[in-house]
Amino acid sequence: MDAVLLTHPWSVWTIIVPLAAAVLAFLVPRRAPLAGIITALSVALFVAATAYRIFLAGPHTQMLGGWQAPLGITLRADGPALIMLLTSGLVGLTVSLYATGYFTAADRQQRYFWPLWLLLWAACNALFLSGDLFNLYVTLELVTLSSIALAALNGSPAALDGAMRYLLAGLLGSLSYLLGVALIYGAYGTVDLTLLGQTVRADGLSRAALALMTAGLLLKTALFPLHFWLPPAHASAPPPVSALLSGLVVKAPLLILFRLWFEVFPDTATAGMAHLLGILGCGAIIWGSLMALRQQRLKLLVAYSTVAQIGYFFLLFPLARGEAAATAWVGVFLLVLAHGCSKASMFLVCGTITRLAGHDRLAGLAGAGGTLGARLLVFALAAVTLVGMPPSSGFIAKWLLINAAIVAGQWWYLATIALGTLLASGYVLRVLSLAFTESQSPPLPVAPRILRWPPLALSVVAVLLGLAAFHPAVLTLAGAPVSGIILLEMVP
Amino acid sequence: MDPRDILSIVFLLAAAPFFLAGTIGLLRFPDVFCRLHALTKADNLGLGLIVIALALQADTWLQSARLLLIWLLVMLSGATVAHLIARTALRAGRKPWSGRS
Amino acid sequence: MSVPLIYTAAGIFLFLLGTYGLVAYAHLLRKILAANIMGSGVFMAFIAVAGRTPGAPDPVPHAMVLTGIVVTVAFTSVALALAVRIARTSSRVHLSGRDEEQ
Amino acid sequence: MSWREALPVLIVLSSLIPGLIIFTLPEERQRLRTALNLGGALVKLSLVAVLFPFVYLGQSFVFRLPLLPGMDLVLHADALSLLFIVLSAFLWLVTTLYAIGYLEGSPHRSRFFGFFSLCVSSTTGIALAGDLISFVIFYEMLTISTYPLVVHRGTPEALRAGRIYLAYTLSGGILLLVGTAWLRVIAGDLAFVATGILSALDPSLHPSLMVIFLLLILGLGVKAALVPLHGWLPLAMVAPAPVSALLHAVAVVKAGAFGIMRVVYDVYGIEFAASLGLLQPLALIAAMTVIYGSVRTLFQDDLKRRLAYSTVSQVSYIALGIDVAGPLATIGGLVHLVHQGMMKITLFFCAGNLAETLGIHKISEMNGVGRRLPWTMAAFTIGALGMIGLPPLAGFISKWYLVLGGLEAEQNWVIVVLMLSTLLNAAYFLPIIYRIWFGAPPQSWPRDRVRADGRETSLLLLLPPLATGLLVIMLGLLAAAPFSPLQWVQIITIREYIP
Amino acid sequence: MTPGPLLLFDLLLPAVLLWLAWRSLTSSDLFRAVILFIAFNLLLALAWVRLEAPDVALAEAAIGAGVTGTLLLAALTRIESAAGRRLSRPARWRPAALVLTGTALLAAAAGLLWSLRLLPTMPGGLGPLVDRHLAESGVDHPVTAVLLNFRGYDTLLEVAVLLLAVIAIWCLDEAVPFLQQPLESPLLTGFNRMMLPILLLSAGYLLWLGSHAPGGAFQAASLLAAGLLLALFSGASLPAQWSGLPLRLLLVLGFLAFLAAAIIGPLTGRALLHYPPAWVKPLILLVEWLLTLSIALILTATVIGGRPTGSRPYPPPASPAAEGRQR
Repeated sequence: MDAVLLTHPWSVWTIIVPLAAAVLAFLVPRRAPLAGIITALSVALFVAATAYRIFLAGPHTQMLGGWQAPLGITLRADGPALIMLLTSGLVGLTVSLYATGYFTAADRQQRYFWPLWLLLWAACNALFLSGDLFNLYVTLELVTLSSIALAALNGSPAALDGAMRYLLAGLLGSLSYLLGVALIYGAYGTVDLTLLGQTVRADGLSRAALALMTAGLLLKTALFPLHFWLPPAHASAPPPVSALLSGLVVKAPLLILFRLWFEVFPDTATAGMAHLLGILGCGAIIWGSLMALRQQRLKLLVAYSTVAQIGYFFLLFPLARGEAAATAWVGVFLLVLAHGCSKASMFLVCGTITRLAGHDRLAGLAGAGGTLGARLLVFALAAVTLVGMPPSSGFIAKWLLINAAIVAGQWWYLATIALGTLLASGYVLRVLSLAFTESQSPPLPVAPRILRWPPLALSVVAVLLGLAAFHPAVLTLAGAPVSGIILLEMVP
Repeated sequence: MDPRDILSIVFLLAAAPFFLAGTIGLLRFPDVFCRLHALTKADNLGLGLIVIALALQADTWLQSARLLLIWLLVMLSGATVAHLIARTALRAGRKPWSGRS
Repeated sequence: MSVPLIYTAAGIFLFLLGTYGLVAYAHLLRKILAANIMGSGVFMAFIAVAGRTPGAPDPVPHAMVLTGIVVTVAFTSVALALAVRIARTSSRVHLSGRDEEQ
Repeated sequence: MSWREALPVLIVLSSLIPGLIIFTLPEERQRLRTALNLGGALVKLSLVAVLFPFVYLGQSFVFRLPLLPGMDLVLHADALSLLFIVLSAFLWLVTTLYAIGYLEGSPHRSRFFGFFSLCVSSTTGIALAGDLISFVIFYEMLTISTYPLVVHRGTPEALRAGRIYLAYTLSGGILLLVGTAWLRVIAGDLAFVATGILSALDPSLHPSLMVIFLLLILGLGVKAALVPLHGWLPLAMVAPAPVSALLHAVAVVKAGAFGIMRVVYDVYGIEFAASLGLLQPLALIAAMTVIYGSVRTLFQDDLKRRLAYSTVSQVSYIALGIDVAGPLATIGGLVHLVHQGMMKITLFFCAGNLAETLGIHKISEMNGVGRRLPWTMAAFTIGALGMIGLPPLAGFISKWYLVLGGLEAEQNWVIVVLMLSTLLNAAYFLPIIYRIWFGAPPQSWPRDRVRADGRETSLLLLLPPLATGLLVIMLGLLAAAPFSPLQWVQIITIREYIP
Repeated sequence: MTPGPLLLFDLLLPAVLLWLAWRSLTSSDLFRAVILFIAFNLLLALAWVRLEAPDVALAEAAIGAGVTGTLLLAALTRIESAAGRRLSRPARWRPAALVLTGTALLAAAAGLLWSLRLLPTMPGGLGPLVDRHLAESGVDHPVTAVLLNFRGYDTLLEVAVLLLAVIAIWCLDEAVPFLQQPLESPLLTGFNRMMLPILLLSAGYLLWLGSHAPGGAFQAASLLAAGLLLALFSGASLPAQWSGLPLRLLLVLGFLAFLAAAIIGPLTGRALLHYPPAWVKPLILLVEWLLTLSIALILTATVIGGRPTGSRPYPPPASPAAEGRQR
């Protein structure tokens, strides 16, 4: 039994199963929710098996078609990929459950939600596992196109507009990335990440390619000031879709960026380039939070909060140069996991609230004690992780980032993290205080269970992950391009 | 020089004026119908001459045959499309140019 | 200067020309055209930059560009469908202004 | 997991689990809710009782949950934690009883008691935290679990108070977090060890240690309401009376004071901190807070606000005792943690009874109220007199040791401060007492809930203040008895001063 | 490749391409812009030939010029019938923005061109490696070997992208005819009668060719799609009972077959897409044929531009003759 567990390529099934299920959901729309649930459970299972294998036997690769790189494509199940898969499994499972209740059979959206979402899921997992620059391009396109279709799902003018923005930004981004891949192939004759990591020279050409790919991916991750497309797209999509876009999809280009910067081009990127990304990250944290403080609609508030949180991920680039590399690396990956869970949960709660109240204007959402109050408290629970309050996973992540900033002596980033936390509490508080305000309106009906429990469960998981962060933290470094002690001490 | 090459050059040179005339016609003629007329000249005769020139250079008969097939297909579709365009224009109310505007 | 480099340079220029068009024009169809021109530029640079190998041309970039062309067509078709839908629902062929964004 | 590891966890869980269950209860399941609340409180008290003899004998109970490589969540029970935990466990029980009576029939009780239990769990965690990082974790949890209690009434005023409360405490929390992280980077493991862990560090780090001390004290000072970080406290008075009682007597304010204690004694070490010159400025700030709080108290007509400013001043006695380096001052400060808690909670219960039974919120309305509510006002009088420091009440004991400490440390200005403060205490409490007993009662109270059974108010509202009032007397009278807080504090002090 | 007698051509072709692209972007008439774009793509195919990439040239002509051109024209018609015909001009730029964008783009161009000098003079490339393993790949044409075997995973996902495009388009809207009525003319009828078999034949030929020479599934599929569209424009339509599950089944058939072939590997203890050596050839062939069919339908569906409504695509019933032709 153990032999199979430790040798079978479990991770490929996280790609294959959703792909097949997507086709089935397209063929037989009536059975799509069932296919979705079965897929969600099995993906969770396969992720767990992958985690177990990595835990016991370390990271592993798979040469697709039996062809060794550089001829073939390599799939890699390593620590960073695993954390992404965990995020994908948790968010995917929750959103799938929620979606069975959110979209009804009579709803045309259901017919297309399932195939699109399952394709998106397969694409995300494929991207996380890919070890090949060009294959990353293809998976990224699959991710983007399915996200666009999902963003436009409800067909409202705002959604169509947001989707169009998303699409054009996505095209610009992926073509820029592809031009970088072209230069790399021209220079080194391979697109395999591992091989490139061994051969890349730190010259102007590599820098040009890195700059092109980075620019494209920044656009796709929606880093400030290239975030313009994100809030409209995320805020006007149906809530389960928003949860996926914010919780999962923005992390896809992010992982590519991390792989490029730390694995392929560790010596090519200059400190100036890293700090540029770090400063843009700081800009995102502050700008996104300030915008979130100003929004009048709950979903827009959450969407701008995503803009802000993306900024934290980019602190990795300046902080991971030097001794604090492992600290920052683990911190950012845990933050990805924490943010994925909490943000998805927040969007799902938004969905339930919108369903109940018929709108998501903050001014009209007061509701102590009633149905809304309870939903708002779940929102607040998810926000505990988002803000980074203990004992949540967000706290552990933020703690590591603070440690990294101190070890690296980067006080500027430390101040931004602190300020960002306060601003985040500020916009969360705007929502939280509504939970305690007595509402004048007549009581609303109670939401069906399936719209209440999944987001609550996900926020609880996000909080409890803080107490169980030990193994994820260690696993994040399995096969990662950085290594070192996670919590460094600098006793002279 | 191989006589085949000479023949090819002759055909190519002969094709050039048709294309030139067709293009000038496309740009300068006054209405849709006249332009279509100019265009089909280039397609049919110009391309035909070029195909002949190239067919002479082909290594096998099969290649030559395929080249001729291309010419046939282009003529066929050219004629059909020209007809459709002209008819659409007529139905849209365009009057053929009568030399007076 | 070798021949592939000419085409590589042309590809880069096409890419930037497309970028300009994508950013500068408001009409959605034009933006989509521009994106396609960008794509062609990238593909040209890809083939040309990899086409400098001695002997037979390297088939791998050819296959990649084929994939790229197909992916771009898929994107184009969705983008056009989206543009048509926008035109049909709101009778405009450009993105909404900043004021409507909130 | 052995029972020795399990015990600290169980003590935290004994309030956490009932709290989580209470959240899911529908509003009308009052019996079950009460049973869970009281059951949890009793279980907690008995678990603490089990702990008692072992800690007295110097044995340790440690639980570790690895959070990251090189970082654990540590719960451990030492003498100091026991001091705080007994106080919080006992006052939780009393306050729960009181709250059940106070909130009878009001909406959102499941939510209230849920967060109430979370708040107590966090306080317990703070008491049991075995290192600075674990302390910070529970300290922040306390912040978020008290917010819902502060804004419980949902009025715009309450929401504003909640906003300001969070603004203060979260900012403080960030500073504390950064200070802790920084300290961890340069000092490694931050386990609380009597006599401190930092004195062995390289002298080149001393400037950093001083900055870190500042960060930590800023973070803790917010909750301890050190001037000028006290702005949130008077506003937070909009909360229901049991919340104010708990906030002032045990949970929030005391968490700050307790944290300062831990940092000074168990992280820096009292002697090392003194040698860095960190204590003198802190003592000055504490003294300033004592005086400032007392002066502000004089001008409050709102009863709860007067009590709030009094808290600002009284809690700084603890800080003062900590910072006047010397065993006797330490004893005074530590024992005041318990004594002030007991006195202040009595006063808040009584204020709550006034508001709940007669609708009285202002001191100017209290003329002759002693005749209407004799028992309540008797408890109030005991509490107030204790605050002034009248022998043989509890407050006298702490002030006495503080004075002795000042003398021992040859810091005579401390005595002046204490004298001045006592005068001010008398100036703001004695007139109230006079009004209560000798003022002429008005024609009618703002509202009067006359009870059919002829009692002045419901038993659940009356018994808690009487119990704590009685304890205020006992703590003073029996201060020399074995296992009295004073004796326990002396054990702690010996352990803190002798390596 | 070194500059030789063709240098003039090599300078002229990119220049013309750039000029066409520029004109296509700047001409204020969108129809003209699309036509110029199609011309641009056709010339691009010429460039591919010049760069010794015949497979790409075929794909460019068929997909880039043919399918994309049709898509653009169809969309243009629909957009103009929905939102009215209007000229498109560049957004009014503030001078600062214009200068900034222009400078940024020019700087990018300069930087990229300057970095090209660092390209290795004797690049490796994977050509030799592909040649070495060609015999094991099951096909004789290197590009097809890369597409369907060495990097078959890319192709699998690429087909997923195509399928996704159809789902996305169906999700967006119902099929809206962009012709007011089908094209009808005796000439067209005759043309179709002759053309459809030829297209079918050519598609088969291209597909067969793909295993050893330039050609293959995608190119063949676009020919097939052209035939389908031709029939469609002349008024043919899918019967209602076919537009449900059967149509969807045909659309996904190729992808499903590919997926099924792919998981033989993991189920038998090999890697994904690792075919048993004895089955390589038949498996690839089967997948390729089914892919061609599905991709042709997918491309057609993208041009139709919406989910099937279950009724005929044109308001007036098409002539029975046209319908009969399609079978």
